[in-house]
Amino acid sequence: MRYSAYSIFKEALSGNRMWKPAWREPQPKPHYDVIIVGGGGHGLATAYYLAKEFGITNVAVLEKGYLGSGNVGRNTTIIRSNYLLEGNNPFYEFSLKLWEGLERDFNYNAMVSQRGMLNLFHSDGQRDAYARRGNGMRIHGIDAELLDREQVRRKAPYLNFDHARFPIMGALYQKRAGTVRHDAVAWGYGRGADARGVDLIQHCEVTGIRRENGLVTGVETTKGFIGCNKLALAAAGNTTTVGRMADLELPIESHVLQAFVSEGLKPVVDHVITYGAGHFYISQSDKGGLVFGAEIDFYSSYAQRGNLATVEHTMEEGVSLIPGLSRAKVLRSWGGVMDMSMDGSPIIDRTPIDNLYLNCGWCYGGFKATPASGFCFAHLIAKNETHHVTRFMRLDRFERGYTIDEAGRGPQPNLH
Amino acid sequence: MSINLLHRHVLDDHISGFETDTNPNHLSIIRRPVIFSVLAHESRETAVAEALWNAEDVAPRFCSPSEWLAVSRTVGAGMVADMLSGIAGASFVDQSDGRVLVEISGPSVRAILAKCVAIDLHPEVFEEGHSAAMLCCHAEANVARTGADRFEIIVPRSLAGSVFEELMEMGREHALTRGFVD
Amino acid sequence: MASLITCPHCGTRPKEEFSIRGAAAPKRPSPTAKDEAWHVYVYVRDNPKGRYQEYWHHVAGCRRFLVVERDNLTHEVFGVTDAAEFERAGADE
Amino acid sequence: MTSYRLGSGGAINRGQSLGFTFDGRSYKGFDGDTLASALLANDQMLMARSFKYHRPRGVVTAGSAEPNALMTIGSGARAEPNARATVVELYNGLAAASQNRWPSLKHDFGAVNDLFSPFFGAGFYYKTFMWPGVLWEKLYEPLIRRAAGLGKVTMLADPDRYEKSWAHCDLLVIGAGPTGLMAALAAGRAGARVILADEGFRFGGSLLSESAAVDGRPAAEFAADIVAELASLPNITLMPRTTVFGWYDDMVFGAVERVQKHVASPSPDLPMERLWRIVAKQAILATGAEERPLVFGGNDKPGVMTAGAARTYLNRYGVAVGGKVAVFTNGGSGYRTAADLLAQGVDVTAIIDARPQSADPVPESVRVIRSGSVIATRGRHRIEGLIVERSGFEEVIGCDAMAMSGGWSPIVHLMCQRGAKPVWSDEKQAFLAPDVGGAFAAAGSAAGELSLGACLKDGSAKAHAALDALGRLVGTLETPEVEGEYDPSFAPLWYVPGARDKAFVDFQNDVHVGDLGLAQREGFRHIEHTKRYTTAGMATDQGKLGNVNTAGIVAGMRGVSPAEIGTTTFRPFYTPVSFGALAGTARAEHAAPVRTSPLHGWARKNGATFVESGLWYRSAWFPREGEKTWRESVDREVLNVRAHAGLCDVSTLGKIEIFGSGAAEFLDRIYSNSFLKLPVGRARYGLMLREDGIVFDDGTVSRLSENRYVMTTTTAFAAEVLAHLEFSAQTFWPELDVRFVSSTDQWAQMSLAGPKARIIMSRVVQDDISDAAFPFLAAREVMLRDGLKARLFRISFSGELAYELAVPAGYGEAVADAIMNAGREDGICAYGVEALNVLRVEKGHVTLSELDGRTTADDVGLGRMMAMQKPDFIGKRLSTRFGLTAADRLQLVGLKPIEADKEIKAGAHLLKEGAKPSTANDQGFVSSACFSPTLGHFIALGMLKSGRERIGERVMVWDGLRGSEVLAQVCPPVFVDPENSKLHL
Repeated sequence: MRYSAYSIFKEALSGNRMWKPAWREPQPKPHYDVIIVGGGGHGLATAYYLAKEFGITNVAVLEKGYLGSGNVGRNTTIIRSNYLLEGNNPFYEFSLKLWEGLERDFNYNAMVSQRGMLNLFHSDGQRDAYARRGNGMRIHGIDAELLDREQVRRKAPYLNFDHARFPIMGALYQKRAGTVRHDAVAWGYGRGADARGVDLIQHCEVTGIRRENGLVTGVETTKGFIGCNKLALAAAGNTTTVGRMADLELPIESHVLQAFVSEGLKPVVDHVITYGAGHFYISQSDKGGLVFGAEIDFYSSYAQRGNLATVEHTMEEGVSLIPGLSRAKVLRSWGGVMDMSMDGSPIIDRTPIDNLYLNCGWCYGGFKATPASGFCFAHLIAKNETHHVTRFMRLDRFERGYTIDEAGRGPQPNLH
Repeated sequence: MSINLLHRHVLDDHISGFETDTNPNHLSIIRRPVIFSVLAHESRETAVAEALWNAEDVAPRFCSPSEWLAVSRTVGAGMVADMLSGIAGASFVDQSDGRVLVEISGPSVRAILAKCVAIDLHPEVFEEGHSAAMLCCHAEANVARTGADRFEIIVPRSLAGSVFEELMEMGREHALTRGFVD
Repeated sequence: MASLITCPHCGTRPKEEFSIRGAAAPKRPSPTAKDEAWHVYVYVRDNPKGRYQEYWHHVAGCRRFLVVERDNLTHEVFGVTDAAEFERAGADE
Repeated sequence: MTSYRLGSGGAINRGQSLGFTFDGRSYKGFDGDTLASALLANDQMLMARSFKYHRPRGVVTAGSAEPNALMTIGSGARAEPNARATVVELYNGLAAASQNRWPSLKHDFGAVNDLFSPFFGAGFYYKTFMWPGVLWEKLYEPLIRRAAGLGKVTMLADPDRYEKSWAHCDLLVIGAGPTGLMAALAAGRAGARVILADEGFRFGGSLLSESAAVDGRPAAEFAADIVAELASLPNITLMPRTTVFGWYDDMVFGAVERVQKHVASPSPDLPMERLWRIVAKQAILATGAEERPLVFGGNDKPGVMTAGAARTYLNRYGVAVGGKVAVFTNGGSGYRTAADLLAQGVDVTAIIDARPQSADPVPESVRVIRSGSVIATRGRHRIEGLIVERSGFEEVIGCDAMAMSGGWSPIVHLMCQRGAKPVWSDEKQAFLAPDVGGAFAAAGSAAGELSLGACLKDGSAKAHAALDALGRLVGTLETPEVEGEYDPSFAPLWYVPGARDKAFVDFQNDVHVGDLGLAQREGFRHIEHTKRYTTAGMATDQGKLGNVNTAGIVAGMRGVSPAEIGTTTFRPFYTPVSFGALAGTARAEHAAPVRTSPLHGWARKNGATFVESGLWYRSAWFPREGEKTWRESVDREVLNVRAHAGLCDVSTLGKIEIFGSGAAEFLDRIYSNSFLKLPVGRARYGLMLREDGIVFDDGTVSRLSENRYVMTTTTAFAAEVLAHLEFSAQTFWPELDVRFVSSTDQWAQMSLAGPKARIIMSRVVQDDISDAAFPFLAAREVMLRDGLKARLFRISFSGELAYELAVPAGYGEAVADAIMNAGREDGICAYGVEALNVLRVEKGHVTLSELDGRTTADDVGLGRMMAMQKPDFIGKRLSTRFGLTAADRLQLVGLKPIEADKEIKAGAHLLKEGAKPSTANDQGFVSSACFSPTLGHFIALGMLKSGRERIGERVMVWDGLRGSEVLAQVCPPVFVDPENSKLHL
């Protein structure tokens, strides 16, 4: 069923009784060409592009909860391609380009809103680092501007310009960055994949990976054994758990990142803003909630909830950056489990097992990567060949000494 | 040889105007305490601790199983150093200029400090004579209970201004006053 | 856990006093160990769901490294040991 | 007159009248009123507009679950949006304003949305606004955004103070209703340290709204007596106006106390709000139960509220919510409400009972319609009547208010915040608190006990269980006598069929039963999907009233038990908490502590401009009269240092004292270069790596005696280096005898640099510091002429003859003054970190701009510092990996503009001359750049692919970001005195 203004009009006149389910609820088939473990953003996007771009439709996505129950439904919805390193930049720009045409592509309004992102800087050193980053973006054809303090003030006059402990000196600005309605991304990809024949199987947990002669033959699940020719893991924070079923040794540690939303407020924050003197970032949703977050909680965790000290720290940074927030109220906090990699960058690669493919290490930047991650992972699975924008995102880069260390913090995952 | 240089206390910059009368809740800044870091080497921890607790004119403050602060308000650094050099297995360094010592006392002192430190200050939990390293007003501090309603706080010099301002701010609703003690 | 850690030297303290270094299980290999052992030590993490040993540095307290053994799903703490003691116990095994 | 103030009664102080305004109109209320009760007393039922359809709304509750009556309180910088009028304590001069309406609450243009609601069903926006693409951001989204939100946030700086505090107790009791009071009393009498917190401003909870008697007294009086006893016990802390909003690990509870929200003129000595982190050994959840609204057509009309709310307004505030009240119920609460209203002389037009029969006592003269269904309501800005359907017949019943009761849902929110899900009880027809272990227990109606007597008893019982766990159990269980109690039981009724108008489940977000049905049809069947698709439960009340009904209705649609549907996840915050309270004092200039150098005063006296550097303030440059730009000052300082001498504050460098017989070995393993043979009295530059072979930090180590060293670190990494040393010593090599302690704060350290440095220093230091007696890299204790012991190091960052002098911090200013005096005739100046930076770039020294966490020692030309012959040092093994030794790595080079007047800026990238800008052609970047006053042109350090073999090559310094391209020559990174002749003067 195609969605359009007309369809809404027509259905409304018949009492909205004729809308069809967004996806089927199929029973698993005994065998698929490709099984994707993880029905989050990346898994669903992978299925969608496998079907749409590579013609592989005999695909199942296995999700232990409901579709989009992982980080795609609990992030702060930011999209951007303002990365520093060659290993990341082309990939995230590819992703941003896919975002730009996504909604018409999958016929679902995910409210892609390129409202611009301001990465504030507060010292000469930070300015130089952002200049290096901005030039790295520009040299790749990505939009970037370096704004001075007054230019920032014109865009966001409510920031703390007059009584700041760490005064704002300027910002790196990416106009094409912005936000997307996160759930809609999962739903749009899921609906698009389903329409192309992909089986989305919810409440189906993978409990084992069956191998014969060094190859994967299928997965044990809570709904029984399901066979496959190729197995693709897109399990984010649970990557290690699933990977262990195939004896993968991974450079991943799971951490919890909290996110927050305020009560609904009339629009005040037009951009996505990051605080350079801390980790705070904020945007405002189309519904009026301020959506924001800051640091991870720093300890290993699979619990989707965080701790009060981190909550307080986030608010301290928030009020320091935007004094006017003081009397606004935060409504809800939640936590997501992040697959922190040892260099802060993702892995999209083959594994030592020939028909097992790996997509992980998204740290807390996975949402913006969803389209490109899905596309490139599908490319890898379909053609058995790395897509050129992911050529640095290799699993063996740690052994070879080719880490992609955006933050320059070395092999301590909670510092990325 | 005597020193002919002017010694400045970092909080001199933070106290301006007239000294007011002392209220029941009061914060005293000790102007020139002697404070040494004392470190015990491997397997000498107990012996060093014992020696510190038996030393005259010096109040030991617990930092870790192998580290203490030796504090004195009565004798000079030279005498403390002499005493410390007599303890086998101990290394030490003068930190008198690197730490600031304040004492806070009064009927509301626990309510004030509850806004500054996380530990339970109930007298059955943090008893008189106890000391420990902890965060106090966002700074790494050593806090000791020196009386029922009296605590001693030692903080790094560079952060002392911030800590002092925050202590005074937290004491505002209890009319906390402050002043130097020479 | 997460909110309070009972330091064996300082007593119960809030998370803010600690800095978390990461997994305590990996042991630094000998200088002559194979490349693979060094790679695994620096980069590979067991990352189990459940019981976990992690280094917490009591930076605002005794400045000792502690090994906190806890459940990373429920956040229940089973024990906190001084790291030197932990290493010694490990070496004895 | 519809709603009005009764002539007597209620827990209000009629002697104290309070004036307030709503939407600019003046009203009067009493001390003890909430804003909502005062508005109702003034017959102002219309209080708000809903979010999506802008439907007119009044109050539904008398408490913190209120979804409708949200207002902005106060004005200017004190304006608080989205305050719930039902919990806002009235004060004199309170100014409230309605939200989300234009031009006025009564005539709201946005109400047109309601007419088009068939097109605005759940998730409609996902299905449209996609064509053409450009219009989403240009047209549709701006329109949607304009409609977004409810209240306006001021965006002005908050004039008030906020604080945070810790509290510790044996037992935390959350909620001071009948259950909580009894629990606190039992524990208090047993001598336990108890904290009793309640979100309201008056303790007593439902006892304040209760018409029954307890222990022979009116319930409110009974409550007051207990509160008085609790207040007299020293081991009890009473915390009114305090909402426990979150339960975190290890029995830490987050709470917010509204210290002065109810005060007309806040005191500057008190905070506006105070955040509490309460550490409890045991806790009791005594939060009560929420009355469920009934879901029927037109159930959102102003005047329709829960029966309990109507009772609270009546009994606690002395306000009749209407002159003619209709009751719609499926349990005893409706009957009790009718009786209470009648007792106060309010007309009850009918009790519509959804059940065919019940044992509830029917008040005299009230008509009961059994098996009745309300299918629609009449009226616009206030209910004027309702349509009842029974056995196919319809009847209109007049009323100006309506009390509804759909049963009770225990308030289990806090207990479900740490992963445990509430448990459905068929018997109680409610979701009950999960078992979360012994330390935290639900009691009273929060535990599903609905009757007052059971709550009083359960409060005592749960306190006794907690005392037992604490080892403090004394005394016997007390159970007060209740007289005139009603039966609060009810029959389940999730949805009243036959609705003629929308039947809302989520009032604020305008989610109605039709939306829930649509979500099921479209496959959004998991309750989380239903929530996210319809937005049910996502409003500011987080579904406190609606979520259980949603689960029940979805269960009904799917033909399963609510147990199978479950609830969505409960998360902090129980009710919204202000950013201000959570931020506390950490804001504005106090966002982070300030670290000041012992030479701060000296620098200030010399006119320094300061710059933040981590928590420190460092002197950046020292402008003199006539200097218009910072560059003028910095150029002068640099030239002055190179020609004469300058004094710079370097106290912020980390300083670590190292002791022990194993120290030499330890340092040898920590640094990549060798330290075993460092002689006593000498300093050495050292490079520390991370275990992955990348440079971590650099600094110097000086050997003061055989087993005694002092290390310096960079300012930025001082804390991390100390932690790194501690980690290595404690976990890798506990057998080495080595101890450390930071002495960063003990020393005022200053660098005296320039050709005149020795002459000047010798006027201050007694010791012989001639080149022979105190050569380059000498380091030892010296005596100043003023009698002070100090440490002197002959080390240089600037490339000049230089000394670093460390003196006890308290003497820093005096010694710096003495040096300035001693150097006056030789032209000394003060210089700051900007000049220091220029000096080091000229000399080719690297800083964190080059050591950015991705560079190896070899990358920055320090390959010689990798003592690979050592058996082990941190970072050795992984430093030889292919990628870290590849020939095409970025290497440190110098860059000089071909045209001498061109500027090079840090952050520019490097391209081969003539190459097009592209990622493939990217050859590196400029890490540091400055104008060199010594050379008279810009110079830069850069990281260039295979840079060292490209000396002499020309590269394009490409700065597309700032629109400049400058051709530069690659040169060695040392621009000044490459022979180091100045160091050895």
